[in-house]
Amino acid sequence: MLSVRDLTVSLGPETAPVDIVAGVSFELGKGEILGLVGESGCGKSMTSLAVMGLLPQPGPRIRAGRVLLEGCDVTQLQPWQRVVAGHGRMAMIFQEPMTSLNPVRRIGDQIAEAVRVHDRLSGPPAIDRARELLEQVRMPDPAMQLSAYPHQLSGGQRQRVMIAIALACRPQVLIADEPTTALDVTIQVQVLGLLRELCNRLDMAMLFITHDMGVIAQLADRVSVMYAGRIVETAGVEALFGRPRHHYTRGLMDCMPSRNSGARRLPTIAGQPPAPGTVGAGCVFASRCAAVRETCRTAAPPRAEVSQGHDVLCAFPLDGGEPR
Amino acid sequence: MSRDGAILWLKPFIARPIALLGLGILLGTILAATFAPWLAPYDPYAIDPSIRLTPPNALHWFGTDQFGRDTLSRVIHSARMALLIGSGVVMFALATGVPIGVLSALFPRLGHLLMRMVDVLMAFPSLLLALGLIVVLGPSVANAILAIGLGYMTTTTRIVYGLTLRLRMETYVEASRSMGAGTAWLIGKHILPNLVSPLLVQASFVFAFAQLGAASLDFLGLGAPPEIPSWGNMLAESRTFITRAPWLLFFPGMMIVATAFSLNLVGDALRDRLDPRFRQLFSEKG
Amino acid sequence: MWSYALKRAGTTAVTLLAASIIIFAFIHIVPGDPIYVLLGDTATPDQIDALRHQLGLDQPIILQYLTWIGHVLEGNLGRSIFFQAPVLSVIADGAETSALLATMTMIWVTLIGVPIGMIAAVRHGTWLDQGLSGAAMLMASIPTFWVGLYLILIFAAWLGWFPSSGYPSIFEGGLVNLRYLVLPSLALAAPNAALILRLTRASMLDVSREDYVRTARAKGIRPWQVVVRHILRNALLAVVSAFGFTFAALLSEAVVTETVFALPGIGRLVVQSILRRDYPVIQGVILVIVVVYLLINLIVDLSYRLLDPRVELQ
Amino acid sequence: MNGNAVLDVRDLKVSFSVRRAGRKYQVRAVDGVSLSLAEGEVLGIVGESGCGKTTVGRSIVGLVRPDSGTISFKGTDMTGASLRDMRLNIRMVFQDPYASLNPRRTIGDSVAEAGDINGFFTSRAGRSAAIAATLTAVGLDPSFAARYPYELSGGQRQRAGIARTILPSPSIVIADEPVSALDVSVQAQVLNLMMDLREQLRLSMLFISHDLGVIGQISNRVAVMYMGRIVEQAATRTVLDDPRHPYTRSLVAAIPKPDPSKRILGAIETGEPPSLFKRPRGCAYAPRCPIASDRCQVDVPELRSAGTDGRAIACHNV
Amino acid sequence: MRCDLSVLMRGAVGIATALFLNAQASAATLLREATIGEPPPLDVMLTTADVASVIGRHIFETLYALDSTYTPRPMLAESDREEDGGKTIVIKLREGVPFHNGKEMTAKDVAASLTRWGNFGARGKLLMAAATSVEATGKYEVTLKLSAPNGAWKNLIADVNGGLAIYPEEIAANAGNRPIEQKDYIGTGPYKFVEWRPNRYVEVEKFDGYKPVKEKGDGFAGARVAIFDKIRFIPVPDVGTRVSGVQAGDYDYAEMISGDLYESLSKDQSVQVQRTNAPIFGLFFMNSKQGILKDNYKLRRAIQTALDKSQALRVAFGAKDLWNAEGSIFPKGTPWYSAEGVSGYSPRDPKKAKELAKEADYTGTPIRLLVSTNYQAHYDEASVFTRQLADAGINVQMMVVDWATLLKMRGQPEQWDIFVTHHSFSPDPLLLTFLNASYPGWWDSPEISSLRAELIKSTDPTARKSTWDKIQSLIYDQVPVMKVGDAYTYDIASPKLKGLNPNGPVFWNVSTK
Repeated sequence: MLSVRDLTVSLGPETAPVDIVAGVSFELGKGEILGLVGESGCGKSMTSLAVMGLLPQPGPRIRAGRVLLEGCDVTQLQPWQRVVAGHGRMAMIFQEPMTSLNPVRRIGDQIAEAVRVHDRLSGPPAIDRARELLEQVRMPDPAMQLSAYPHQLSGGQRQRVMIAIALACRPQVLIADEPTTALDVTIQVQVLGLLRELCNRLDMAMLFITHDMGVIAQLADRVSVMYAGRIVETAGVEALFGRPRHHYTRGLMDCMPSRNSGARRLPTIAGQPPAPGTVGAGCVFASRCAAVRETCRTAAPPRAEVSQGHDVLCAFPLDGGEPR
Repeated sequence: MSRDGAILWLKPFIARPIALLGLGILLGTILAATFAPWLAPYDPYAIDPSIRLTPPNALHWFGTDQFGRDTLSRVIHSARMALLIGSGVVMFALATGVPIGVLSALFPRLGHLLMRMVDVLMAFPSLLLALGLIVVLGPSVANAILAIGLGYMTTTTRIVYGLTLRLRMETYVEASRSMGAGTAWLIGKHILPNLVSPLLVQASFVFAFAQLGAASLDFLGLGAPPEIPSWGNMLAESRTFITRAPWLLFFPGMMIVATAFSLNLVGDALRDRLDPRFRQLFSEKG
Repeated sequence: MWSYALKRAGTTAVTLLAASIIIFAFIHIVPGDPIYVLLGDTATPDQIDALRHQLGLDQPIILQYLTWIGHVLEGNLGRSIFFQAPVLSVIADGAETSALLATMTMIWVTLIGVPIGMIAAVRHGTWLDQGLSGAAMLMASIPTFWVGLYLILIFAAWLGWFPSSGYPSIFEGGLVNLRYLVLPSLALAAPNAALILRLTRASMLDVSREDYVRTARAKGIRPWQVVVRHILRNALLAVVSAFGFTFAALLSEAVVTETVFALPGIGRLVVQSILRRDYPVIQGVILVIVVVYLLINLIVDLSYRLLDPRVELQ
Repeated sequence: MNGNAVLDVRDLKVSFSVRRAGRKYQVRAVDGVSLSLAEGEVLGIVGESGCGKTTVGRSIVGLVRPDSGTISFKGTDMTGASLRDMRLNIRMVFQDPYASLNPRRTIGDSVAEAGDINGFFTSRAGRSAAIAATLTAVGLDPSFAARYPYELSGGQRQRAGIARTILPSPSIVIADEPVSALDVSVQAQVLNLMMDLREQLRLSMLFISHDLGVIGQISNRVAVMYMGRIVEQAATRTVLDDPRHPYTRSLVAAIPKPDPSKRILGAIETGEPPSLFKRPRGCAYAPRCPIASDRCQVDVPELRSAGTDGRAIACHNV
Repeated sequence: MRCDLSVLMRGAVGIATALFLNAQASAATLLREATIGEPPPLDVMLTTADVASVIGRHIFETLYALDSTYTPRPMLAESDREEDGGKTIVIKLREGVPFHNGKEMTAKDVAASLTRWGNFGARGKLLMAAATSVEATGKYEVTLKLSAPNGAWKNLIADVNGGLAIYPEEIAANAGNRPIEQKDYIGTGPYKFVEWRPNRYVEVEKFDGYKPVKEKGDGFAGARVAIFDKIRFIPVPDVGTRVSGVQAGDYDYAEMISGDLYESLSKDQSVQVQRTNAPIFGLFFMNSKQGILKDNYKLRRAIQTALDKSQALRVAFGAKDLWNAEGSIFPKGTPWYSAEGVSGYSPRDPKKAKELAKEADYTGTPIRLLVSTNYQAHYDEASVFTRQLADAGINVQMMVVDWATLLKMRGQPEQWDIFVTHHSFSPDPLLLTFLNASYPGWWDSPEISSLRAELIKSTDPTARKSTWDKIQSLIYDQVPVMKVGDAYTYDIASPKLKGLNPNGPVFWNVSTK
């Protein structure tokens, strides 16, 4: 469905590029939910924007790699160009439902706008379709809300509208960039439930980006962990949470308070991620890794498939024997 | 300010050649004003009716005016008046606007009253306000500064008020308050230091527009006394000669434009330096 | 909405009242005396006293204010000492010129400022944008009267395309007389168009960085649709309020322009009345300008609220 | 409540006037909250955005003027008093490590600020030494004293923010979401630091957070707030393992557990969040509550003691 | 809504059409004159402002008018005779002269006008202070009785500027000291007042009932024939604008053009240059009432000795054709020309000035020079003199104010030591402002008092001339004023106009080629 290969996104001049996303590859199958997890600054949002063709101008650019949607290269195309080229079946929802909707236009118009492009409908049929989409995202009283303005809705409702807009694109792939981070937990659980249900029902693939391991565990089928612009581990969700093989993934899970509640002290990962552009030849995690060895600092680690569908970017992965 | 801070301030200028040009013109003006007696080829007051209204030539690069005075020398000496008026207006605007704005924001009741008064003053278009004041006080350099400054006092007050209201809500100010800091502490340690950079931006714009305001007053004969060389006075004196001697209007006018333009450029660059978005371009958000 | 409008109108009225006191107070501490101007150099003290009494200038100042403001409320701004005519009619005579000049200037400002600002924003970062922005900055740094003098020199004296000065009413010469206002309005428009240009550009750039613009792009609509439907409208909201401000500011900026072009507008009226110490006219003109200024601000404020649905209408 | 309470808040009410569309609304942010903090105890306050938990903390440090109620420190009422002396005893850690440090002041100046304001330092040398010691205590190198906030990472800033609250050492720290802006790995470091300091300095702490995981980690006791009121209060374990109030239940249930084998999505119903402008007449939670009865629509339930370990619940139906 | 719009559109088109048609309709001949500014009320009796009298003399007329040599000739008067050794003046009026309101002018109108002028007129006191009675002694005969003869009476009433304009009786009698209102702008002149639109224009229109005198037009005297149907006096304060306006054809005539443009305009095909034949002269008044210059004739002479007036004249007036460094108060060619004392006029001798100042015990105290910028020439002269005086060690401080402020300040003797103004050509010494002891400057030394009395009393031209010689000599001795020099103003006009008047802007007898 969606295949991303060696995607590299860079800032700065052509002559001395700073890679903020370095050689990211992943595959997304039909109806599959791939979680992309990482801490702030690891490049996960840039990856999603690059895949969607929405990198801000001027700013970062795709320096290398390809984005293939159903086998077609859409790497350098913006969404409208994809629509024109017939590869527009991809949509995206964002972190801040508050600011992601145009404050001076009605909900219905904003949905219908996407309907017009993707369904070639206009006038009342487009509005009908918009209402239908609001129903699909479980918006209470959808007919009324068509004429509402974003500020009249609650945060959860706004995110539902965002999802409706995304659905209007009839996407095969939905990219969700931290869509619930700004929401309260009780609302988050509703939105996450809705997203999973829609994926199932519409047979839609989803790339779900978050920093929250809990959310990933609840939602994803497969998980990729990102660190300093690279995917360091990819696995099925059960395998990843059951037997993390990368030291970073393991560290990340260990330091979650809810996993350790009541413990006297939380395990931590020492230090902080390297700034983009300061990465040397060795492993990006070397400076923080508890099990670092000399070769880690000098040679880039290989990507190793430690088990079926479980890749690790580490020269000395944790052994998979002991489940956590 | 630390050395790094100084580099940060210079960054927007280095990044933009046109801003550097502005800085250059500004420095040139300051130098001209400082060293006017040495730079000017002639006494700017020396009258010689026998060579009046000569076009630019090798002896008088900018020509001479109706008194036979050397225009170049007068243009150079006028830089003093430009800087005097500009800095005077800026100082007046800051000296009045900052206390009023800060206190208004910190003491809402007082602030309500003061800001209403500022509103009333703002209802007078600034040039009208300046004219009225000049007529009351009589034309002089000090009064021109006061009259133009009053218009910018209101805008400065508004800006300071808005900034202080925002600063007051800043977490570090709240943190300070939560530790028992008094008003004087808050103003001295938190609010004023953080007003410095936006006020620097405001000051450069005020400086720029004060040039234009002063020129207008001079032109209407209500600014600096006409015997003092200033670009506005030179324009006012020679406007009748526009067909006979167009160069007389050209050079002083160009100087006003250049000064105002350079200050605007500098202000613009500083504002971009302040604008967080400018820097956000270089740091990725999660 | 109506309650808000009423409230805003109320504060406007209070501001106006305060402004009227300032106007009155300012004018009456002016040195120089209309009597001298009126009677000329040879007036005797007796003549002066008699005329002063006759004009009510010998009464206590508070009484003069109350008399004045009372008449103002009745729509009577007094009589011009100089013209021997009602102030209102003197102002009305200048109002046509000033209003047309301001309108024409605003048309230039809009036609030049907004589209070019848009182009600069859309071509953000290119040499075209830098050129246009730099030119705008330069325009904003030029004194209007200087532009005016050179416009006269070039287009009136040398080329003869437009009249150099004056303005006969369109009610006397027809719309062709608008040609008298072309040069002055251009001179006046130059810095203001530059400011609007910069504002439009900045505002469009601000908006184009908004998340909802990204949302719109993600929908797959075309770039020009993104600009028109999502950026422009939101950006123009900010420009609209600047328009009101500019329009009102024009009335006073016109003081210099009207002087240069010898236009019979209220800007020049105020300068000349100051020179003649014609108190009633000065008071009247400033009051009228302040009223117009406040009214325009009120209208802009209210229309802004109508345009922006974030402010709930009740 | 408790005789040995260092902090005792009684029936605190705070409201704000909010302007909307030219109208003024009175919004009750805190509607009768009582709580007490024992010496050395960490009390967690948990709740979703807008529930008033931050306002409680801000009232205690004097940033917000309460409408009514009392706040006493070691038996002395502080409401409306001159607060100079109290200020060194009760200190606050703020959420945003980027906003809580003045960008124009050095870390050292920020850390020493409480002492500077209150005339704590007697000599320059003593001040420098105290700053260095405090920075070391929070795990920062003393050389950080001369740096500016923009030179620090988020975790370092929050350490500096904590350092500021422990020089000179207070009795009570109010921590308002101190780790929610931090990445997980950094969050753990900061939580560890806070736990260490609490022990070393024998601090009492009011820990405000929306994250039950974090609360569970650090606090002894938890108070759950909903729309300005405490709806349930008990020892931490009790609340997390056996929530009683229907709101607490849905809150606990909604936490995404980092365990793919325990998926809850679609299994729980949590209802729409309340509007601050339309407060229900009865129990504020009634419109979302699965077990609401008629009484709940009209009658506001009081917080009443339920059970042995100090548990209290405000619900008619449990 | 759509329907409303179309109605609106149609309305707009209608208005536009009407406006364009209107533009073509104005076929009557119109002369547009650019004046230096907005005039004060056109009550020419009260005001001495030139702007007002330029317009006023088209509307109002005087009993006598000055010809091109500035000799009074009968205008509304037919003839006159003096009785009682000059103490009684009997003036016979022309018959059948109508006012603009249709009424015929009679002796009653003249008597009422004379009375008002005597009481309130700007220059009325000069003659009428000595009047004992004014009577209409016939329908067309007025008799004025004086307590003492006045040799200058005819000159005093011949100019409309602050002078004896003849108003209808009821208007003159009722107006008092208040300027007459616009509806009362009724005179006997060849043009009648139409409307005044403030800051726009004053418009006058041909008076069909006008009765010219028989003599040929000469200066202001003689037959006045209105050829243009209408004249508009348009205030254009900026001189550059006035010039380019005439060049561009927006105005037909523009007053008071700056001297520096004279040469280029003289060569310019698109305009014709009209130089006046009577010079004006700049005056620096010394404060004789108070301050450092009071009775300090030596210091005053020191000041005058330091000056080179031709420099100032050149700066202020430009082209050599336009000025004349003339020490005689009255220009050459006039009966009052005198060479007495003129050696002190412009010596430019800083050394001698220094000595004189030293003798006068001058120690560098600042001398306050009050000057306005409204008249560029005043300011130019003051600037040059200040510089020249500085070279002679005399410390002059310019106080630059606007004209209105100057008028007020000059009345307060403590405010200034010297002030700058100018004087227009006057046909008789008695009309000179500095001979008036109540005029700011307040020159009233015993010497001038007696000479002045002599000048008034005497009616014999030769005796009066010799008195004037003594006065001019005294002026260079006591220096109550310093004359800067004679300056000829000039106007420009469209090359199409012919019949322009060298006495000043006057548009009767003016036509297009």
